[in-house]
Amino acid sequence: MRIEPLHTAANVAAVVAWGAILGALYMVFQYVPMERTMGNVQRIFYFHVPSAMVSFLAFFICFLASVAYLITRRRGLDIAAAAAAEIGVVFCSVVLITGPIWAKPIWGIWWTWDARLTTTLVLWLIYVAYLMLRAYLPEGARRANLAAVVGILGFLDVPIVYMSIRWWRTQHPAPVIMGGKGSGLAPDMALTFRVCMVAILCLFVALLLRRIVVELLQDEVDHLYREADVAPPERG
Amino acid sequence: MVFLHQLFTIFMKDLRLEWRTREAMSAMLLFALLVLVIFNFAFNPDRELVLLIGPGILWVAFTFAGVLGLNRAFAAEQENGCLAGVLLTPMDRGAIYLGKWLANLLFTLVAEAILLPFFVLFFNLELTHEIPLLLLVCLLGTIGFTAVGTLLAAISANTRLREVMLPVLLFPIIVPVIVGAVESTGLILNQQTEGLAGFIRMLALYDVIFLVTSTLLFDFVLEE
Amino acid sequence: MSPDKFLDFLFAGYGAFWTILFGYLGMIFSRQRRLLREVEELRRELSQRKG
Amino acid sequence: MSQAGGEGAAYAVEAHGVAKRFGRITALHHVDLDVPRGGVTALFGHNGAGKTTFLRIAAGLMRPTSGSLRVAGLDARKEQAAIRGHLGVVSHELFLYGDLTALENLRFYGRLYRVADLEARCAEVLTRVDLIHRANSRARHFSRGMAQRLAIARAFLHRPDILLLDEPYTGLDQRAVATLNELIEGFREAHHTVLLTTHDHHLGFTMATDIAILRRGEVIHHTPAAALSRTEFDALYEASLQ
Repeated sequence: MRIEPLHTAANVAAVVAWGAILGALYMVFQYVPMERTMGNVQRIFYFHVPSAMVSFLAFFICFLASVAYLITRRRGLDIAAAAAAEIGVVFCSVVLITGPIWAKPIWGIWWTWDARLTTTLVLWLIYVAYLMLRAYLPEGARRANLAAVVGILGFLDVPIVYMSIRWWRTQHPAPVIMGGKGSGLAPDMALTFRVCMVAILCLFVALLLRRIVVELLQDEVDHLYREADVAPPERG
Repeated sequence: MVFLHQLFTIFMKDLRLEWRTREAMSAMLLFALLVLVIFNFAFNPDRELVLLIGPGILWVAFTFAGVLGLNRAFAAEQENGCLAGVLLTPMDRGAIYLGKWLANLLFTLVAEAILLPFFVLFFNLELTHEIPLLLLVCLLGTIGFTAVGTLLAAISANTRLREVMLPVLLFPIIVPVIVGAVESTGLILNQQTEGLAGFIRMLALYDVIFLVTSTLLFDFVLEE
Repeated sequence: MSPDKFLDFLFAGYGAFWTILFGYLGMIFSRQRRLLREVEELRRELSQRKG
Repeated sequence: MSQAGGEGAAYAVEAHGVAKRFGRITALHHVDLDVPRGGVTALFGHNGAGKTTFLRIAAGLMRPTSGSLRVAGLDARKEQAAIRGHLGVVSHELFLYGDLTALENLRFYGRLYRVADLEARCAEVLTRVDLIHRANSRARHFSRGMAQRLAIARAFLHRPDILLLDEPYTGLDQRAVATLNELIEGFREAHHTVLLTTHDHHLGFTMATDIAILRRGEVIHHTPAAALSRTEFDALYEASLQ
């Protein structure tokens, strides 16, 4: 795969993403009125929920790339899976940190072990383990195979985790949570939400492309070290 | 027939190795026993508390012991490159997975069978007609976590720090098994039947899904 | 609690978002800079050897 | 399985454009090599030339990224299981379970290879490598040389007709060398095939009927050994190191 076109694409995506994010910030802090019951803190919602959706999308891409990798054995798909998982973990971290910050003033608690929260946490743990596995394996086709297997297994686990926690929760009644998601969002709020969704999506695409470019650069460097017959320096 | 013969050959080899060294078994038993003892000190539970936290303690002991056993399972295969030796023979990859899984399952079940009386004894439980159901839950839960565990042990055996890597990979993925097993055990100990069937069905479903997926994915773990 | 009191939480939330994002961006770009430098050095060395 | 499947083919191993790469990392560039049946082919090359990678691909432990490979006349992509019965492999890894006895190790592998007369064959093989008196000791308690002889016994237990040897002489003691030489000699007499890799050009040259030199993942010379004098060979070998 050539780096140059991807490099350009990553730059273009970055510009678009910054524009979209600025627009989204304007919408969130200027355009949209304050929500009546939750107050200003509700504005977290506009970045929190799209981050959650994008992290889930990232893990889904990791799953698809892993399956495709095992069929075709192309290094490009291995890179895509790794990059998607990493960025998925970044957005998932955002979700797990902004979530409690939003929840505390509204629900009075930082955290509750309900199905959605618990599944998000388990998802984060699975993909952190995935990244750790990659870090501890020597690079090459072997690592790609093993990581792909975990990428597939981890994703298949998600619906089962969600189901099991839901059953579990019906046994232990959780604190009553008021309408978490944007049920019956006012039109200007819905518009703001949609703008934020697009902005976070652009950010995701930009990060994904950048991460792929860096991984390709790493391959190039490894290749050049072999060409030059020099041992690469030890990296922490 | 050939497949079953291969599977059985792998299974018997693992049994023989374990019988020789008794490494996995002694580590599992001692560790799980320690978990039971330490938790007893940590909570100093009375009768009611035991019914509440007992199931969790039991499954922490089982799964942590299981991880020790799983880590051993591929240590012997790594020594002298034995796994490559097995791969040189005209055998089905699936038979390797199922043979090793059955061996792990047996070791873990034996360890659990020894631990269960200690659990009842230490926490002064009175069990009679609940026992068959409890054994069913132990069987289903253990099938679930050893099925994924065998596959992940084969993966983590390739890494440095494999002793750390296996639990890090395994525990998030077996959350449904732990939830299902702990809840079912709790319901059984409290002599409640409501909701029990749902959890047992969930455990069984998990077992089927992950046995099938792991068998299919195992090929890719071995291949270079 | 008055809605204004929630402003702390609002800023904390967006603060967390930007910290994570910039932390991650910092990580990738420092790696990219290092790799680009290595590529350049190695290419120069290889061409010197040939020439 | 079709043991007879490959009897007719003129070459034991036919590799055309076999390559192993992943992204920008190339382990094996492009190998064309026909290993004639009934000979001893020695594959030379310095470390990193791709000898071991090629042997692992031929043994079916690694799958090639591209190219076509036939072993014992069978297509390596489709008939891997049938090929495995034809191959015996000795490498620096011993493939032995330390806590099984010599006999149990052989029985285990024999069952997987589906050796018909297993007990008799194990005894016969153990006698040939002179370990019958230690049949019931654990492999862990063997000296390095004895373990290597057991590994050699394991490799020809199932009566393979192609022997793949990866640096077989490194670290062998005198008796293990003798055992290995007998095995190779036996293969030659039975018109079976031996493919071995080595960087010991002295030893390799004396026993080979065919010589191939691998450099940077490509075969740069492949000739019958008789066509080369010792000095010509040495010159070629030196050149390949450049």
